[in-house]
Amino acid sequence: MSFTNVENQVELIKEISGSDPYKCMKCGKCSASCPSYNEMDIKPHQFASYIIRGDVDELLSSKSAWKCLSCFACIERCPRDVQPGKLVDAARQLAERQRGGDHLQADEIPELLAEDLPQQLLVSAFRRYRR
Amino acid sequence: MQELINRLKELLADGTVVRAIGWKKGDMPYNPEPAYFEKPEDFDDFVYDGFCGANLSKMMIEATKLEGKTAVCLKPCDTYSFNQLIREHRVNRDNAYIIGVGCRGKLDIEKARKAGIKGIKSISGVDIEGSGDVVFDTIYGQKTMDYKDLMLDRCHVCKGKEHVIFDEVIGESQETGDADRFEEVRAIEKMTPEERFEFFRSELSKCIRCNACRNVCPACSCRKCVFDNTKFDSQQKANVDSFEEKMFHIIRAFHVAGRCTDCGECSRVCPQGIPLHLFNRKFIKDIDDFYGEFQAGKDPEAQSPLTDFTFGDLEPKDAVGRGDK
Amino acid sequence: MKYSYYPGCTLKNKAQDLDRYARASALALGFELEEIPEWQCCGGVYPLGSDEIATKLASVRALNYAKEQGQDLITLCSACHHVLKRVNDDMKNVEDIRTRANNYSDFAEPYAGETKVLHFLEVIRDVIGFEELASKVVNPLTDRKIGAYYGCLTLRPGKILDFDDPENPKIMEDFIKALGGTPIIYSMRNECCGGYTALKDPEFTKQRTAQIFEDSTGFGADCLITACPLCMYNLNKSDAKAKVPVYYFTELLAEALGVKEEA
Amino acid sequence: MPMNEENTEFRPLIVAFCCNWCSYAGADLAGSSRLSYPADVKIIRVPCSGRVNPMFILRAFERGADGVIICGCHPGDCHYSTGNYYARRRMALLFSMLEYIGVENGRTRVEWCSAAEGAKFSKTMNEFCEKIKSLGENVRLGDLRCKN
Amino acid sequence: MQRIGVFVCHCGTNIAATVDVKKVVEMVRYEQGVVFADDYMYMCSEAGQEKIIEAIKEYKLTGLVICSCSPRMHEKTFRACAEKAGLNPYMVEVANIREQCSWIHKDKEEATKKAVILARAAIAKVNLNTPLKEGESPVTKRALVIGGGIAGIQTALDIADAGYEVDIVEKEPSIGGRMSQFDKTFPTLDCASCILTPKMVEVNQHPNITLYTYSEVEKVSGYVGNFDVGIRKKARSVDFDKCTGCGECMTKCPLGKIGHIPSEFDRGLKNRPAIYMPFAQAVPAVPVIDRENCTYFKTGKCGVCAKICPSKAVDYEQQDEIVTVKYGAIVVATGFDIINLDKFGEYAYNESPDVITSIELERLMNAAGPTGGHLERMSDHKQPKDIVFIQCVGSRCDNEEKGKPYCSKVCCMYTAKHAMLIKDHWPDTNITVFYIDVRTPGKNFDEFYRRAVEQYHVNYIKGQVGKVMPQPDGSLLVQAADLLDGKQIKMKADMVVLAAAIEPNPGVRKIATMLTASIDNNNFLTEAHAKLRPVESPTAGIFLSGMAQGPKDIPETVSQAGAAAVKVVGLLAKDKLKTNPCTAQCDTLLCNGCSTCANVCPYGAITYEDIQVNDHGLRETRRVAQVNLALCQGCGACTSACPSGAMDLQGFSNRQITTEVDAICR
Repeated sequence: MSFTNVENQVELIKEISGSDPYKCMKCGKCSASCPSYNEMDIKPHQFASYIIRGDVDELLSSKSAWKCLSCFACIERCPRDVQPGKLVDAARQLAERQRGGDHLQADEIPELLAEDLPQQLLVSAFRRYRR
Repeated sequence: MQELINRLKELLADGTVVRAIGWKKGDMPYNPEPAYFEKPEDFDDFVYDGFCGANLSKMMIEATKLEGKTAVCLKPCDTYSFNQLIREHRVNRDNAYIIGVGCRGKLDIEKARKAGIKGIKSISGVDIEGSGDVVFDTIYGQKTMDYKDLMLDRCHVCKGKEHVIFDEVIGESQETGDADRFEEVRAIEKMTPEERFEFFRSELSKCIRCNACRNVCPACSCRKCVFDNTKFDSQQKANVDSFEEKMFHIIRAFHVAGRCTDCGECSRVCPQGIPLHLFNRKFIKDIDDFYGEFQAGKDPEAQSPLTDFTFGDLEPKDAVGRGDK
Repeated sequence: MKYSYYPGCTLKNKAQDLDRYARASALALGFELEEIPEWQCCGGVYPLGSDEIATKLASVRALNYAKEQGQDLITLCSACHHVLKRVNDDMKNVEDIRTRANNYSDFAEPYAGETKVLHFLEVIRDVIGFEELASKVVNPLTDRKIGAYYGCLTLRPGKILDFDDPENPKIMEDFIKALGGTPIIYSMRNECCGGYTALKDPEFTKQRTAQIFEDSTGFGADCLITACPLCMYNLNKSDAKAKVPVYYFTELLAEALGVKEEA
Repeated sequence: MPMNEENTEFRPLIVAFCCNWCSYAGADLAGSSRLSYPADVKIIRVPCSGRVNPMFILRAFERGADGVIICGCHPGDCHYSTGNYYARRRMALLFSMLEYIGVENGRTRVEWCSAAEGAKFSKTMNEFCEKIKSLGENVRLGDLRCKN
Repeated sequence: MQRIGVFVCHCGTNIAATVDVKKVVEMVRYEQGVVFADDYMYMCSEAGQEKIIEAIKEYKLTGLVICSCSPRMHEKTFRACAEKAGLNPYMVEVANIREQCSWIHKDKEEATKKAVILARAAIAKVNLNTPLKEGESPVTKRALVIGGGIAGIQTALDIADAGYEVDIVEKEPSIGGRMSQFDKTFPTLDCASCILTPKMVEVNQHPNITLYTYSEVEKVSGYVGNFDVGIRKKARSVDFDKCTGCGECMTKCPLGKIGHIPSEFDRGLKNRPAIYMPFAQAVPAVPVIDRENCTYFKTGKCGVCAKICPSKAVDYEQQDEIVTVKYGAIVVATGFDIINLDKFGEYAYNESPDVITSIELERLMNAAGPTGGHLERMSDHKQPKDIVFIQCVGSRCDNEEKGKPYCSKVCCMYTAKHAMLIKDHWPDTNITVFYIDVRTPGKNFDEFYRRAVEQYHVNYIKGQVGKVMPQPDGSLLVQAADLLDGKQIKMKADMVVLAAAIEPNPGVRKIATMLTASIDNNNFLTEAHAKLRPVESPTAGIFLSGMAQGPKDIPETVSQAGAAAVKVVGLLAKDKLKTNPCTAQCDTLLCNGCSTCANVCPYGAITYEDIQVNDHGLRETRRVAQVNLALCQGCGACTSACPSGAMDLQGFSNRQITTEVDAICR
């Protein structure tokens, strides 16, 4: 990946997320608050560094983007207004847009469906896992 | 009018005042002029009728410096100007004896001319006590006009029939207001910027810098006008179309902002008929809108809006573009 | 008093209880829910990307409909509440989104976030008042120790949702008190239940819900209430030792107001 | 200077009145932080925004300025306690009058800028220059005269 | 006609890299009035100044234009230089071609053009400059110190020892401030009261110091050397002269036991009576009645304290008293407090009594504190076994609503201190500190922190805590992430201590406004120069001491207090002060006497007099404005308000500014 491409991706993520990864001071309050911390290989407090370095692909091939619950705990508590949840979501969107990389395939769905599954769960999961 | 003359003579006779300021007959029946009266015989020429529009307050700046008291005839609206002059320490109240004279609206001869009345020999029906139509005796015969139709525009937005300061009142006054004071300003505000610019440019280009507006204005009472001193000048001054030539009226309007009582004398005396009051009235409207209603001259103790403030005052950026929303 | 009402997909289906008890209670409390005709699903998740428009349009249409009716917009489902409030905030404050969303729509006049979005609980707190609610209770929930489970979507981000203090909320606790019950305060009440990961990773959700039950029952809760169908689903799926019954808050409300049977 | 396309671009003439205590210091901070803004802006130092007589602004326009900006301490922070409050009223009325006579909005601006707000100063000047560029040359104010 | 010399500075490459200095010299050489123009590498250097002096003499210059850095930097230097050569210092103007030109523009051609224009404007102005002479004003040889904490105490003592009279105004009933609440001080661990109390006593006994406790500054007028300050002495309800400080009243006040009035001094960890001294060593040792809570003042019944007072000192009728005192200098030493933690709900400060702030911990560890120095949990009075410290609560926070953007500077050190003190007393305690960064610059500071780790085995973990969760068993579950180990941690604790951000005393904004001293966005007072004049406010005669200026520890505060005192003494030592000559001036021939200017003058510097004038032969008495040059600070508000153009400002006259406008618009 060329240098400009990396720059573009960082800019795009800043634009999509509306937050600035350079404001992060690595205090780790996001990682401290994250309910999915143990499920993630790249931890919330690392999101900003990955994006600054342009390692968006790496971030996306990690489990983290799909493990974020969008519970907004990190967004609420971040003292620097970096909002890691938004950063990782922006990275996820960028990847989906660029590669159509759906995390949930249509044929996977029926076997996951339980009788009593609420619609909210399905629509939420669709919106999160698919473009 | 006779009651007024008698009373003025009386005041002169018993030494209450040593002179009086009123109006005397002019060369035409519609242009009486301000004058001093000191002796009983001076009063032969005294007049007070519908054409006595001139605001005599400003003359009191000089008059109250003289030895002894001066009596002055002030119409209700003139008393606002007098109050404002008191506030600015420009007149000596102790040397003034104010006779509040009655008023039923003052007349504008231009309106008669516009109605096609020419060759006027004499006019009746303009007495201060009278009512009914104004009758013109002209070389083309007799013409009649409704008193109201002949009134100055400013009287249609009359501030009221009460004198805000006086020693005594002679004669009845009527409230003649029947129009919205800010209607003209609003109409201009509704125009596009291009239209507004063209409007003012065409109006202002009529100006011949005769200084009549400045000379008559009771708020424009500086000893020496800023346009005549060199305080803002510089060595780079260009002689042709100099700074003040271009900006004269805007600067003058700003100069009297917060102090102008809206007496309308500027527009009345302009020989070119430029509606100069539109500048002053815009400031008055803005002051009312931005900082709450304020009438200069109403209360000599009230703080002028331009020497006052509140923490949450309107920001300049919010003062513009309000018509666009 | 009439409100535009946005029920949302789940309340028409798996969470009918949340809906019907709410309607019955509303009537008892003196206000009416007028369902917006032809509402479309809000999407369940607020699209975080600031350049997303299409996914916000369903919400904008509902918001604009309420504006045209001159009514505030009520929701019950915490997801709908979250999405509608945030989209509304975008329409009010983010010029780019406002312009583009209006360009996609053919409203009589542009929509700029004029509608007030309220959660059902906010109506009770801010319009009816908890004292008034208490006075209408006929079957007080005396001796019931109820843990309010807020989850995440009703509270965060606190600045935009403006529902309650996101870290130490008290609206549901006050609600429980008004119904005559004893609110149980516990730390996990505003921690996520695991949300939509239930689809692909049910084990993880079970861990989360187990912690919620442990914490709440540790403080003495004998039941939990929620406003969220997804939380309800996840909590119900739990096989935790400490599991206690979970109700929609509207069910207890209808019960206390004596309108449960009619609903 | 070689004539190329860039040189024919309209470059506005902008006069900025900055109070000595806050905004002039803010401009200095913008300088020492190397936060650039167009060279079109020329700053005149005044002790206080309250020192800015409307005459100065009209004068600048009449002499060919395309935009005039007045910067002062934030309301409540005036070094002289109250100068900026009076300036605020004066400028609100003046700007409204300029709009009234048909001058484009945006040629005049008041911005409160503290000594610590170098970034804001630079941002403001960049914005203002853009705005004036978009308005183009100031014909109207130079042209509003009594005599034709 | 002026003879002007123009001097263009390279400032090394600071200017010369972007501005073609030689070209500027050539371009201005033929401007009106210019008889000499030259450039030099460093105009402000001794050699540069020498060049200026020579040129003044050789070319008989009457005015100077220096094109260089900001006038805020070196205007004084060049004025002094002109004066050395016998030129009036006010005949110098500086064109700012560094901060406002070379540093912000990249294109050399553009920057050079702009530099020429700025130089021309300055030249045009100098053409109209007139020599100005500084006036003189007397100095009142008395200083006021606002705030009676360690900063105020030290400043007052230093000024008083130098032989000048000082008054301290303190709003609390006793001096002592925050430091009196502390247990021990870092890095030496000596007891705070042991070092502070003697100073408090010294203040009380010093013949040159007058104490106004339970008092507030109400009104300030005047200017450097001549301030008039109105001080409100709040009614103490106890006669100062009669009271012996026996304390009988405080022990008998019925509210002491049943009143639930939280003690401010003990940060609400203990209650106090309605008649009280904040603490045992209070100076003065005279109690006050808290009228808001006192039963007598609320209902008219009780009166116990008056009845039992052996010296009949209780006086319910006492009224607030306002005294006006003249001062030559004022020191602001208003100190700090910690921020309100309501917005940090995740740390459960309001929910759990076992989550406390560091200041509360100071009280809990203090032998004179609410627990007699025994560290215990407020919930069950048990001694905590596991203690967690959370750093940076509200510091370094970009969210304005929650916290402060700055580092509070003292927390890392006091937390290490707390950890060690606790370990010293109760070695079995487990202590964990969650930090973002450990910041310990300072003499013996890092060694101190390392001692906590190495000797006391305090567990330092990098990672801000996410949430503190009160547990059913009464413990606190702390959820955090160890960023260096890459693990999320859930740790049980008995007590959590929050290092809450410090903020300037909330009352400082009001005081700063009265003093016209500027404050920054965080309400810290601004220095006249961040590096070179750190203890002076930009407003002449106002000085800064302690936390009011920015976060700092005790030794720094004491040093700054001493520095402020020296500045004050330097001022008071003068018999006369030179006044700013850039003052307003009224042209009596133009003045209408309308009073508009007096309405806008913030200093009350304008009065009106009837004077005899001779206006082109017309002699008359006129009411005209008169400017008191000692009071006028030169803001120019009067000049723009004046309808007639009679008011003008020396050094920034209407013609000078207009000519600058013209030069720029040429």
